[in-house]
Amino acid sequence: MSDNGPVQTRCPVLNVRRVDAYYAITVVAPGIAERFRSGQFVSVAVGGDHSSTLLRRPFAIHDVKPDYGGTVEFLFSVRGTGTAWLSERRSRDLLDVVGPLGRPFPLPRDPVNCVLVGGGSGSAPLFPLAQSLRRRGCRVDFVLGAASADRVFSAITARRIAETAVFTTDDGSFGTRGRVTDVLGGVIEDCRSDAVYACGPMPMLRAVTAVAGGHGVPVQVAVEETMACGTGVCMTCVIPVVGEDGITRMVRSCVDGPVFRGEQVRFDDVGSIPFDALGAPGWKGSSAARAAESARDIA
Amino acid sequence: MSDNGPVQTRCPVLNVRRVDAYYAITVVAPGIAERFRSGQFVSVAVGGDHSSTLLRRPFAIHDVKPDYGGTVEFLFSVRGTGTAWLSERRSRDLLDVVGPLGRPFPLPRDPVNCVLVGGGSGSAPLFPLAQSLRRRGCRVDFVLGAASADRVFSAITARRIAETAVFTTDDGSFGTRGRVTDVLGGVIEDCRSDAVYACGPMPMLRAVTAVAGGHGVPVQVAVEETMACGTGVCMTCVIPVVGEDGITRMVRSCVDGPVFRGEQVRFDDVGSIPFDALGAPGWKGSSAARAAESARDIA
Amino acid sequence: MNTDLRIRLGGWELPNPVVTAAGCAGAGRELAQFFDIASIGAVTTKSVMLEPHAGRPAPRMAETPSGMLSTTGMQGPGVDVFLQRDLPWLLSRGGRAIVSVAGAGVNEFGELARRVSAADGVGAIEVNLSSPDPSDPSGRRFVDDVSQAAAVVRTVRSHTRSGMPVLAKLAADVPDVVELATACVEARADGLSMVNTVRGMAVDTRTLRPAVAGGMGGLSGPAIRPLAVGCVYRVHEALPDVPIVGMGGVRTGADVVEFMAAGASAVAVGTVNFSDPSACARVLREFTEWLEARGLARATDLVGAAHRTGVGA
Amino acid sequence: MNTDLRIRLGGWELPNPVVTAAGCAGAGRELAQFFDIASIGAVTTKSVMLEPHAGRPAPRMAETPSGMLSTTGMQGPGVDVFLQRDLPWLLSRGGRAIVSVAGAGVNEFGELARRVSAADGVGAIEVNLSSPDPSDPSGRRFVDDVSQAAAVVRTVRSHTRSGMPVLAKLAADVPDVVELATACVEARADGLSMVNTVRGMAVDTRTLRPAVAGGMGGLSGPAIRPLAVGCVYRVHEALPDVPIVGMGGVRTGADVVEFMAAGASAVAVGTVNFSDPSACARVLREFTEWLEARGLARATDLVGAAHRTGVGA
Ligand SMILES: Cc1cc2nc3c(=O)[nH]c(=O)nc-3n(C[C@H](O)[C@H](O)[C@H](O)COP(=O)(O)OP(=O)(O)OC[C@H]3O[C@@H](n4cnc5c(N)ncnc54)[C@H](O)[C@@H]3O)c2cc1C
Ligand SMILES: Cc1cc2nc3c(=O)[nH]c(=O)nc-3n(C[C@H](O)[C@H](O)[C@H](O)COP(=O)(O)OP(=O)(O)OC[C@H]3O[C@@H](n4cnc5c(N)ncnc54)[C@H](O)[C@@H]3O)c2cc1C
Ligand SMILES: Cc1cc2nc3c(=O)[nH]c(=O)nc-3n(C[C@H](O)[C@H](O)[C@H](O)COP(=O)(O)O)c2cc1C
Ligand SMILES: Cc1cc2nc3c(=O)[nH]c(=O)nc-3n(C[C@H](O)[C@H](O)[C@H](O)COP(=O)(O)O)c2cc1C
Ligand code: FES
Ligand code: FES
Repeated sequence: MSDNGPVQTRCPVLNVRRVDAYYAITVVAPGIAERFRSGQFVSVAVGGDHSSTLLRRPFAIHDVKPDYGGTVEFLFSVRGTGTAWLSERRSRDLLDVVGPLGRPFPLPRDPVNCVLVGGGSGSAPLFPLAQSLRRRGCRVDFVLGAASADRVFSAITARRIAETAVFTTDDGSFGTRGRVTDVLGGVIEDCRSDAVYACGPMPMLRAVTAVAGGHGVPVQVAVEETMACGTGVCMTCVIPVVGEDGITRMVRSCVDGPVFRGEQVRFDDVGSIPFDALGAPGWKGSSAARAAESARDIA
Repeated sequence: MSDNGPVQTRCPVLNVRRVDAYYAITVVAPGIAERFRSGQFVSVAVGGDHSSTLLRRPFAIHDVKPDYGGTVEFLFSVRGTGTAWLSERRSRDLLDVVGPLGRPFPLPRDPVNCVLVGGGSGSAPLFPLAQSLRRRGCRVDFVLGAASADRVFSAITARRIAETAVFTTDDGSFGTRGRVTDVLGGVIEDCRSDAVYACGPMPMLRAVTAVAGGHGVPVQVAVEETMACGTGVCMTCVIPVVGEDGITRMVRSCVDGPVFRGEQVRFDDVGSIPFDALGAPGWKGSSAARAAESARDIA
Repeated sequence: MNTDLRIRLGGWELPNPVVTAAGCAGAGRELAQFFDIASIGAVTTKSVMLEPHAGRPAPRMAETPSGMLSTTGMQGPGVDVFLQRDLPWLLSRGGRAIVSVAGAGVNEFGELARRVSAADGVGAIEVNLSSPDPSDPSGRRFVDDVSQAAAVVRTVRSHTRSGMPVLAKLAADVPDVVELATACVEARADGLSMVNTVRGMAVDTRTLRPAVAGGMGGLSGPAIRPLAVGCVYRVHEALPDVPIVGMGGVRTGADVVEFMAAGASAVAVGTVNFSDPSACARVLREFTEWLEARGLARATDLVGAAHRTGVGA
Repeated sequence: MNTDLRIRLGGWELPNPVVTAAGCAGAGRELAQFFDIASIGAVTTKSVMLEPHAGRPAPRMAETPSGMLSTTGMQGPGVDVFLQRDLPWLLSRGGRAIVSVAGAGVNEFGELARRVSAADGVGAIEVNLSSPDPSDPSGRRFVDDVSQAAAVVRTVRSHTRSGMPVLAKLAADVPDVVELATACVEARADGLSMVNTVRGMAVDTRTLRPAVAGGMGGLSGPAIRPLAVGCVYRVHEALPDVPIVGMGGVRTGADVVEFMAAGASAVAVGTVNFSDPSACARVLREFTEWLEARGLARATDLVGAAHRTGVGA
């Protein structure tokens, strides 16, 4: 119905691969591939038409290729019923996929230096981002962290694409023992980074935002909130974000995100309604704020 | 837990075949095969572990073979979600099957003449029955009916096993146009039948029972009531049956049946509680009836 | 065959019975990316309040067998923004609007009704009686008190311009849904929407904490369909002339048939919009095909069929 | 590790918390073909009435998303046959029995309690308050009237030999489950079983008639689990010292964890016995493995965990 909005398609599975602790599924989905920009995700129906698991599962798009008119790849680790079912798919099975969803990473206009920071499977969207940045002449450096060696994501690809790639694991089984934020400051210094991009769990994004802020470097984060719809209609995926106007709103991470400017996310208040958020119990709506609100997004 | 009771097993699918309007699934299930007697059925879980279709689907056992330690075959037509799912199974998939369930057909002690009457997929249990009867030296004749030619069940096998085989279809596309009961009386006369066995929809069983009764021949019917459990615990599959003691009880067609003596089934009252049934609102429990009840089945 | 899909809600005619459920389709804009929003009967918009509301803390949802639990807590921008930004967009695309209103207290409902019914292009007002009254700290819902519910309906009706249908949205988990429905109709509701989510809870077995913030949430989706169909059936039996918008777990065209046979004139798709963003269009297509296959000329002939014998059988 | 699975219902100790739900396991005989009936906590027997009852006409069941609707209408042979035929069989296999009783009117409950508690080997009596009172033609259930429900509990308690726990079986679809539970406890129930099936309906879209005879049926299975967990949570919050047998849609060991965390001391498997005849044994195994994986030494430590923070997390 729209040329750059998401589409819903039944796509054939091209293949399902194991990659260390992850599975990678590639589907033939030209409509999604042609619209894709890095940072966006797909949502996949799981369990078949008569499944008791009603909701779609969101996955970041890891790769898009022109084969067969356009393929889309996503990676996942088996976590619960939905990912277990997905791991059992075979070539030629059909998957009901909606995408691309969400706001992509904003790309710098100039060829600046970028650090890409990822945790576990949260690293997936950084790879197409790295390609886009490289095409614009940006320098790309990677910092990838995980619990253990087999959960470090595509180390080889990272080394190939990036100027430098630093790895951390909680158990020290690969790269530096510790967390991405233990090394991030050094990387920003060494690589004279102008921008940070990060994906992964909320506590990591918060720590990365703090480190980047400490170095005066802007940071874009891609969040992973629980999502019922992924298309913006259910209001279950909200997080508190400060707008350009200084007003905190509970915004939908699926359509207003998943990418946000790190310093705009009120990490300390995720999981609560900040008292000063628009429409919070304690909030006293000024007429200015209300006017701003109604002016917003009027198409 | 028991040597001749049913077992529950995850059995590999050996193959799925199309047979006219039907599908035939063969599973490897030695425990079920070795316990099987004709007239019994299996109940199959459909849709996988996270399916929203909770209940098992009952199917008559159509064939049992010694291959792979023991295989069991059942036939079905696609009717709703469960049978649609089953029709999509492939070799090596696992099915959760419980069986053999229900009371089998009683077999005559002497080598008598038997007519086997079936309607559509309801004919399935008659084939192993025919084999058993033949092994006892009985004469077997078939009367098989269906809506149309492609729904007549295993006509070739029937011709091979039986002395004679008569077919009827509603649309006349195969055999005689009409219903099994239009020809049954003639077959009973011609073949000097001593016993009738019938499976199929309730109205057919009722008509067959009437014809057999008119010819003074006993009839065994296998009913197909909606079943939630198939094992006797849910009490949803009951029909009114007159016991040897003359008392009507609402009995479970899964464990007290599915095979009953035709004249004991109160066909006119299926779908209601006859006023004189044990424990019906109008029923006045005589102490004799109650004593009979408590004596029943005391193990 | 030319099947007549039109249905009426009070004096308002809709081209077909498939509508969206409040809070499950925004104001139509997001789903319009997946199908033509003008093709379905109407869009019921997310309940709008007088002021902006930030809603409840996260986690706001958990998946349950054939359903989901949610607690969004009426998050929304308030009626001004709705009337200036969301409603005009929907109307500009040819959509028909049932505007759901939720007041903090009876008076706010009156004010909302006045403003909404004064706006151009609104087709009907739905009165959300089943979410907690934000002005009552105990978390009580209007439906928990029949006379309160009736008072709200009466207020909305008297502030709504005449001719515009007012639908009272009821819950299934009330002591007596027929009594509640009757009281709303006596308070001059033109129709009833039923049902809202059913209160329930899930525990996250990883954290051993309630899966949604605050503990209790609203259960929706196919899991609750039998509860919803039961309510529609009983209310239609008692009030056969009152149009009902049936909802609760609608997933397919056959589910629309089920609700209409139980007594609904229109049927709303809610949670399934989340799992299938083109669900409304698919459900309408499946429903139309069902009518054609059965040779039924008019969708309205189905309404209440389960109360009679032999309809279209 | 040696996990301690024992739990207590009043003064009665069970070896583990997994029991069967009334009406979903007969008196244990059929399921004993699939697992050792003595290995689970207890068998709750189908509600027994004073006289034989033929139950309701067919069709008695319909499948719904993640659930089923049923109306068996208390079919059974009456208490004499039960005590002479069914109970002795269960005890002979080492099974523990919770005997569910259903009276037509308050007095019959007293008589049933007297006879059942006089029989050898009964562990506890469960009072089925949530099925329609057969002596009331309106189809009202005892749970629909809190004082009636309390009267039944009081009568059963006074006719039951002292020391034998009396459990009141409640429904989810009542105006206020906490009020009902409190009244039953004040009437000296030693524990609560919750919840029974929830009233609902389905229409067969082939016949356009109600799918079960009589229209309304009882919804059970995983679909209702959030309703059941919500009731257990709220009642445990109000009455933390009262043991609860939780039930409604239990399918896996994780579901047992969910109910116990919400406040149940024991957890019953109902409808899932129909779809998986060895479910009780599997659920107990999965539950035990869960405890071991989390390193919890005692099952009872889980009870009410969702009301606290940081239990076993
Ligand atoms: C925008 C976005 C992008 C994501 N990208 C990836 C990716 O590229 N690779 C990957 O492995 N995972 C990714 N995730 C997480 C992924 O969606 C979950 O692992 C998955 O939904 C788990 O489903 P399940 O049925 O196996 O688990 P269950 O725990 O059985 O799921 C139950 C419910 O919880 C939700 N849920 C569970 N875990 C998460 C989670 N971590 N985040 C959000 N919702 C969750 C599910 O969607 C479902 O609704 C992403 C999540 C989001 C929001
Ligand atoms: C003892 C017995 C033996 C049977 N043997 C055979 C056989 O050999 N071949 C065959 O094709 N069919 C047989 N049936 C019927 C078969 O069980 C149904 O066709 C099947 O359950 C339909 O499932 P579904 O999910 O496709 O249909 P749906 O209509 O989606 O099923 C919904 C529910 O209704 C029940 N149901 C639907 N149709 C029937 C029916 N005709 N009888 C009983 N329950 C039904 C299902 O079990 C399920 O619980 C037998 C039934 C019984 C009781
Ligand atoms: C996330 C969510 C938000 C909802 N918001 C509203 C609302 O704002 N107003 C309202 O009347 N109902 C609301 N509902 C209830 C739905 O309109 C509907 O009545 C209910 O979900 C049952 O239908 P379903 O099972 O198809 O979802 C909401 C439901 C969900 C799941
Ligand atoms: C077919 C059937 C029969 C039942 N019979 C009884 C009964 O006799 N007494 C009773 O108290 N509950 C009865 N119940 C209710 C169950 O014990 C249980 O409370 C309810 O089904 C919820 O649990 P579940 O979802 O695990 O089935 C019955 C339920 C079903 C489905
Ligand atoms: S997931 Fe539904 S609004 Fe974001
Ligand atoms: S199907 Fe459950 S008792 Fe027969």
